[in-house]
Amino acid sequence: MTKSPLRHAWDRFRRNKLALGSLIFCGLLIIVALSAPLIAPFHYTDTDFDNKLVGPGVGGHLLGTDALGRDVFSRVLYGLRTALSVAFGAEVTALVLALIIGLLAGYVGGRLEQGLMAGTDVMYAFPSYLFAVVLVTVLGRSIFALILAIGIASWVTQARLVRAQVLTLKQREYVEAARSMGASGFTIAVRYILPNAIGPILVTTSFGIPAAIGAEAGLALLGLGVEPPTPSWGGMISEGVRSLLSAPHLLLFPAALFALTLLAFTWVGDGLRDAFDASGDQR
Amino acid sequence: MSLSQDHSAQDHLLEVSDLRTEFRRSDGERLTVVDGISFTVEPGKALAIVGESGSGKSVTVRSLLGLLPRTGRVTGGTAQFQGKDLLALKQRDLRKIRGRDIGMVFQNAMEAMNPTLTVERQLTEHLLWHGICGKADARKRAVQALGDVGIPEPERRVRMYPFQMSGGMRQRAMIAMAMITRPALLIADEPTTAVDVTIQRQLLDLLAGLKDQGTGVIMITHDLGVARYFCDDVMVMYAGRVMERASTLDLLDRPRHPYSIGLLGSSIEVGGRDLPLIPIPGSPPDLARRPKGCPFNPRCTQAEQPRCSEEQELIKVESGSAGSVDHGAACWKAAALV
Amino acid sequence: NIFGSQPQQQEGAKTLRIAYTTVETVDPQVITNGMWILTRGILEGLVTQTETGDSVNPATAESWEISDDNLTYTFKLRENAKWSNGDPVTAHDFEATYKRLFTPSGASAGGTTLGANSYQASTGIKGAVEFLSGALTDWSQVGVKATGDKELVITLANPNPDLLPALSHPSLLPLHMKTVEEKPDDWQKPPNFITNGPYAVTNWVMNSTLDLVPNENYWDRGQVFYDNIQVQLIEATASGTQTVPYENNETDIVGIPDVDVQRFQKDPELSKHLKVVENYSVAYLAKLRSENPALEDIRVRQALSMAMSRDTLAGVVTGAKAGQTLVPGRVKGWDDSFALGEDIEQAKRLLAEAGYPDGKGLPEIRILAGVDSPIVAALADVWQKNLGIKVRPDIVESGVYVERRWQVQKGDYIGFYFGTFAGLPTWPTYTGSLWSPIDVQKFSLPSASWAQYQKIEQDKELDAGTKNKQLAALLKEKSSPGSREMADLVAKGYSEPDDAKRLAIFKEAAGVREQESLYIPVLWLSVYFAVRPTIEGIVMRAYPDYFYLKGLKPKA
Amino acid sequence: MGFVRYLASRVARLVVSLIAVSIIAFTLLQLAPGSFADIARVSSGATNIGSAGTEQMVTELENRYGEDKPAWQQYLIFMKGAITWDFGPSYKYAGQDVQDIIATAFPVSATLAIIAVIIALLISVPIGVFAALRKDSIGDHGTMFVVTLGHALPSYLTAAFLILFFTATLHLLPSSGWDGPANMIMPVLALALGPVAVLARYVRSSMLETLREEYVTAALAKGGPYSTVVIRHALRNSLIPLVTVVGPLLAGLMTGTVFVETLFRIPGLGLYFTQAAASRDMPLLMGTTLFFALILMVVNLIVDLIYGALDPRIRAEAGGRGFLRGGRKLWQQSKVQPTSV
Amino acid sequence: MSESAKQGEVLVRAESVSKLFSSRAGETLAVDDVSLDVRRGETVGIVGESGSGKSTLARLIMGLQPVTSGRILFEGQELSAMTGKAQHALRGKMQMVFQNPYGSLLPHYTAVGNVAEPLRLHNRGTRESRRAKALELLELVGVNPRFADLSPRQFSGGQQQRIAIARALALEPDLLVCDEPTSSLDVSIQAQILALLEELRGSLGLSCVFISHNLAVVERLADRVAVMRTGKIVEAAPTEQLFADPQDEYTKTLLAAVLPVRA
Ligand SMILES: Nc1ncnc2c1ncn2[C@@H]1O[C@H](COP(=O)(O)OP(=O)(O)OP(=O)(O)O)[C@@H](O)[C@H]1O
Ligand SMILES: Nc1ncnc2c1ncn2[C@@H]1O[C@H](COP(=O)(O)OP(=O)(O)OP(=O)(O)O)[C@@H](O)[C@H]1O
Ligand SMILES: [Mg+2]
Ligand SMILES: [Mg+2]
Ligand code: NI
Repeated sequence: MTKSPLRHAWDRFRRNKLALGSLIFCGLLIIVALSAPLIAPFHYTDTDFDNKLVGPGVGGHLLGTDALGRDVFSRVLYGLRTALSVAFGAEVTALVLALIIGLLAGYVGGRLEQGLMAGTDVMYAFPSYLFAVVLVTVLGRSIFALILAIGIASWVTQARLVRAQVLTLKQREYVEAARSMGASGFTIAVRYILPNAIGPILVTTSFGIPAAIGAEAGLALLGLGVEPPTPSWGGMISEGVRSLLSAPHLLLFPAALFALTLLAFTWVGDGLRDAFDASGDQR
Repeated sequence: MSLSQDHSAQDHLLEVSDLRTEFRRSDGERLTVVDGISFTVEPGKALAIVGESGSGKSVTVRSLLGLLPRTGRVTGGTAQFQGKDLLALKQRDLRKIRGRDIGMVFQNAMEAMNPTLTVERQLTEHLLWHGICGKADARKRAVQALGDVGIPEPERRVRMYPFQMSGGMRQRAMIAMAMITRPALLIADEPTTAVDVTIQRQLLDLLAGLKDQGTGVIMITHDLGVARYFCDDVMVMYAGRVMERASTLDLLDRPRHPYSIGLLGSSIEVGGRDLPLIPIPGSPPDLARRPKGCPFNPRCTQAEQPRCSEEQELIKVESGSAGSVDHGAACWKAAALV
Repeated sequence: NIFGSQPQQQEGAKTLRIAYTTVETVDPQVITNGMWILTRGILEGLVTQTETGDSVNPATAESWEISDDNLTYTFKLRENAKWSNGDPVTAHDFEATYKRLFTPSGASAGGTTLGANSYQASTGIKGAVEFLSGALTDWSQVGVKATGDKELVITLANPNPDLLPALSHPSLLPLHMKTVEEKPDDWQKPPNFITNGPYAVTNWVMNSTLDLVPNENYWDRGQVFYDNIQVQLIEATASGTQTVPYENNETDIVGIPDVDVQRFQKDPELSKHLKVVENYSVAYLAKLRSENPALEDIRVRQALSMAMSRDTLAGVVTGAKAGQTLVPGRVKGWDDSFALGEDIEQAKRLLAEAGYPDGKGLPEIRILAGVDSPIVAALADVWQKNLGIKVRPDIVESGVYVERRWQVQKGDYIGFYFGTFAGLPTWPTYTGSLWSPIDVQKFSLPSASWAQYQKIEQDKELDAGTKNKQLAALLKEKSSPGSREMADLVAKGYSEPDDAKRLAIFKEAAGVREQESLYIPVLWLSVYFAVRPTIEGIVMRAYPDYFYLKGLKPKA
Repeated sequence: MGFVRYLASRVARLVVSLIAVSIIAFTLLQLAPGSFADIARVSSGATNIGSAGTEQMVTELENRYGEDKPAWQQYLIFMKGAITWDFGPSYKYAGQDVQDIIATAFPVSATLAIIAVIIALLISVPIGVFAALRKDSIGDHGTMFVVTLGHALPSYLTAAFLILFFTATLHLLPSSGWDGPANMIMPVLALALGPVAVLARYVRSSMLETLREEYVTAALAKGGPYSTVVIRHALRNSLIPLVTVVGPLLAGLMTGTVFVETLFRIPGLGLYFTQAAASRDMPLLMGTTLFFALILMVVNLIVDLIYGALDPRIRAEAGGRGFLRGGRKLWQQSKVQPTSV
Repeated sequence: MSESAKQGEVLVRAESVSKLFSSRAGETLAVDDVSLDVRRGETVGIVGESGSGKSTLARLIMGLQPVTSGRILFEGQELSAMTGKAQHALRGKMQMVFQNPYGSLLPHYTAVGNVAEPLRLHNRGTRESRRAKALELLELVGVNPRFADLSPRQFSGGQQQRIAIARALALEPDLLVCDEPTSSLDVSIQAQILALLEELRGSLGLSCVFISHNLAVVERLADRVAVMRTGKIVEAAPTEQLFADPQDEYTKTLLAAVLPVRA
């Protein structure tokens, strides 16, 4: 009986088999990514010139090798690392920026809000993917630059969402009640509004993760991903596309894991959305 | 059922017996929200359904029209209306009755009107659906109907969108919409909660006119004053059951069921400043954990165990005064309580 | 019509479809990837390359005479050479075109010659450099003169044994200058673009297609067999697989990437489609300047060059050969006499002598590259294994790459940048203009001097004369003796009229360059094409022309 | 009256935003390492150039494009032209003016995007409605599952698989080129599949929400035939907010098709932008960025206007903030996922 | 607080206050030159048609919105002239119970957390003492402390309103403003709340502003009643007098429209 709203959400989430399975899968992915050096049979730079471009299973290479005889399986594992660190990094960046800006704009209002929102509008008008391209070009290729580029490119939508949330919650009577009790603006924004806005924000964030993984791969396709030889899925996929006919395993395995990961995170996001959306229970 | 035996079936405009409705909650649990309800409505008479919030009043009437949400399901009972069992009808046949023979006024007029269609469109579309009249005629009728419910300048207002009208006007437009086909039965779900007392009075007078033309009315309300002013009979519901049923005056003046007594005890009214205020203790039941026997048992000051933990039938306490229904209550002690 | 091209081919028309990189402009005097398509059969210069690429065949020029001092070339143009609009091709056209090339930018309508002018000026044409720099304004002093409608005289300042092959370069192709001047903004757009080669351009949609039809006025029309040629323009860096369109019969001639070459080779049918141009380019390393002086020790550089296991590296890329020297084997007269050679033991000794026994104490070596190349990854691997040193590729975005190559690297960042070069397969090209003497000298400067050099170069206060003087002085004083020796040898080679002697001198210069190991050869690369067997008459030739469109014909 | 003022203020904001965008883009470009001349020399295949050539080339470029001037002057020079829709000649595509490049390439990207969105709508609306009407049934879960698959795959991967299937295996469709309708099928599919997923889920949830509305029940209570009620009352009202998703989606597709364009050899605008960024082609990069920003903002403005036109509640508030509020709010909720690159 | 000496002294005074809302849609004079006194220990009822400015007036009294003109004096001090600190201190002396019981409770706090929150905001006591006090209050308003750690949505509407009242009492305010505290509840729950308020008023000596559209409720609780229409107070009188002998036309129609329940 004693259930907080979060608990309720979790209960609903748990009943969604697909989402729960995806969550477990995502957890596994994270564990695998963390322990990649232990699991991967080879280092991602290890070359094996005798077994170049071999198919799965040949020469002890589970998923075959690339043009340098590097183990595709190991590279996919390390690529997972890249993908996840970029995605989480970018989402955290975006979230922090979005929370600060969205809360300020939504709660304080007035001039500050107009200023912040004008800024967000500009950032929104800057096509986000173009922004990432330019930013990575400027900062050079590194995980850090990617995180920043993708993070900055996606905070805008998040900030708008936070602000929209804050604006609706601000109308709720408990905010006025809190003011009448003598709570300061900061307390209201951070202690009262934020925890109640967190549901939808969490949902966007969870959707942001697959989007960020996709964005990283996209940039890698343009030659703007992490620096080789650090494997990245985008890089592997673009290489794979180039050898579509001759070495399909170079495309298929990274692409399959990539797609699975995206799907899993998307489904988790979906599950979260349904879990936080209590409207289904209302009537 | 035992109560309505003295009426011949033809008399009844609507005869509902043993209606049961269930809901599936999102956690899979099934709730019986309406638990074996029977009542009748006579032409030109109004029945008030009163009772606690969540006692199943709205669900009862929605069940009749087949308008339950996807999660709800009628699991038993019959509802004879003009010789047909509403609950057994196919959606296609039910559709022909809805709107034409049975009109419904929804609880919240703002939400019950489509915000993107003009009032005219919404007033007339069912005239066209049912082939009652043609387009031009429908328009005339719409203006007429708006005028009838006391909206000034109906020609102009008919072209408005719902949000452009005040709450009171919308409520009236909603009533006009239900009346425009001159239905035999009108169901009004708390039609006056959103308006203040002066407008409430106007609306009730409007409905009274309809009643005089022979329309039977089911009126759901919280306000016992409204029931007294407008309705002929009253049915008191609690936790999906009928607690008590009688003609309005019988019930309001001589309530027999402890819940009805409590309800009246907690109603206050102007001029009653010095009357004692006796709230019903406790809180409404959790439908998922329905108490055994009388659902009011846990809150009942009169309760005596184990009798109250047994199923309670609606028993006749007293014959109705001339021409009105018998006074019945679902409490074995009812006869003793005055 | 959103579909840019209008494919309105008649039944039975003979069509050829070839894949090519994006053509950004059809102005041959602007350096782009696109300019090379022009030499294939759209514009025709005085001469075309022979199959080996080191000498030339007559083209618009029917014949030529070279003066005894090797300074004056007199070209006789064909009487029947015509532009696609029917105008005769005259020597005046060539003169006007070359004038446009050498005119300083911004001065006239022809001011769009992104750098092409400056190096063509160094082909040795008299007065070209001066005219270009603005020092000379009288065009008649420049060594290009139409002495008649059909006679063009080119005069050189000093002998250039490579002049004739150089004339096949796109920027020395003729333009219909009348149109260029009349329609300065639109002359490139079909149908304004007037050509004198076998084919004319009818339609050009950027990033999509360039459509060619025979130039009916071409002097050798009988050798033009296709009714249409569709050049499919593919953005090289971003393109996906190019073999898919080929194997789906959407393209008839296409360059084949490495992975697919191996499959083609194994396939009994497809292997017949493969055509190769061997050793067309050289993959090399160039020393990066760094605050850390480790690589300024010639022994370290030589050790690194000797321990590359080039044969292993060659195995990584199909068709690659061990790059024994910076001059590739296809250059006539090449032998391995001047190569530094490979010797891991010797390399280890040299390293130890330099103070890094078993690589200990040597900072990590970085290989800077602008694109991810299997060669770089493999090289890093090989060096680590052979010498026990630490090596790491540094693959950066192209803008970073170009900027870093010239910088003095900070701290312990030492290494090489990776690049590829290709040129006319001649000795003057491979010693005089690729890894040229001046470059070798510059690379031999110690980091501090290099910084100074760059400072002078960028000094806006100095006038050109003083600047050049200061730079020359600095080079003379600080560059390595080897690099200076090479410069002297190359200069001597240029003016040596005797073929055998010249070869010997150039070879010696190349040998000195190898010893310096400022530039280190890695691999000689080949390029593969898939050519549908239904095409007859294709002759694969050296970089940069690969094959000419003229003479290609559908099998009957 | 109010409407005109509202429009004017929106346009004013648009202009200010564009200026801000141009400043950011220009600053970023100044910070980027390498210059056009440097990069062109390396990537043009003009391998014969000795270092003397480079120097010459750099000075030449500087003279031609004013790169020797201080950055702010360059910016002003560029913007002076930009105001009159003259972005100057591209560096990389020498001889082509940026506005001409945009004028020829944008229609291609736009066509592709518009067709993709139309296809996506044609597929997703029925799917979404179907799923909503059969909420929680196998059909609902099944279609939504399939639809998510399409969404999770970025367009470049979809494109690769389409090529592998339709061209490499079945030899049904041409893999590249832009010569006729057959060339459109795969790129349009690749672009449409993602949006199908987004839109279908959007339609579904918006439909579910509307179906829950009391006025739908009220319409049923009036005896409306189910299909009529679903279409006239529920679908209509669910589709109004869809405008707010489709607009940005369309704008996003118009600007973000670079992978599909390169893969299928389509002469669209996306390709130019990435090339401009990679080669530091200042006029082209600035031109395309500004153009994209303009498109995005204009589309947003149009969306807000259409939205107002469709929903009488917002229309009535015209001149007020109604346009913004209604439209943007829904749109923000729907723009949960940035258009995948 | 309940010293009888203080009884009768004016606690809050509204001096011809007005409130003008202007939006692009136009201007609304929600409160139009209203003057009102609330004495210590007194309950003032406010009734009137919907949209007549009742809630706005309550907010003005609470200082939740600035007045357009006029002054609000609390214990003789003008609200708007105070420093932030003084205002904060004052907040402790006046509390409000909102119309929507669930909406006014912090949804992510437990019942007891909600009640203790004003204490925390005003730094009263320690964490433990605050909790103890909150539990005591819950008990006082009739919420079983056993359920103190449930979240608000797990209580029925009546219980939620009780929690809200407990919260309003936590700081022992001098003034309690109730804005239609029972309008969203059904009669039996309404009765519970009314009984509670009656009891509290007696035991704590609170001053109270009570807004309702339900005349019966006001009649029951208020000592004096003000009738509002279109932003103005059209009539104000002691309760009995007003109900027995309404002067204003509007008051009369209002009273006439009331439907009796009992015979
Ligand atoms: N869609 C639904 N799903 C689950 N339970 C429902 C649903 N709709 C109604 N209920 C439950 O059915 C019961 C009766 O609801 P109903 O709306 O009939 O009450 P009511 O008597 O009309 O109350 P009110 O006076 O507040 O309108 C309530 O307990 C409610 O929680
Ligand atoms: N924040 C606001 N901005 C603009 N107008 C407002 C605002 N708050 C209230 N109003 C307007 O002021 C008037 C009075 O509103 P108020 O809420 O005080 O009425 P009320 O008497 O409490 O009505 P109800 O009985 O419906 O609660 C109304 O016309 C309302 O529309
Ligand atoms: Mg109800
Ligand atoms: Mg109010
Ligand atoms: Ni009967």
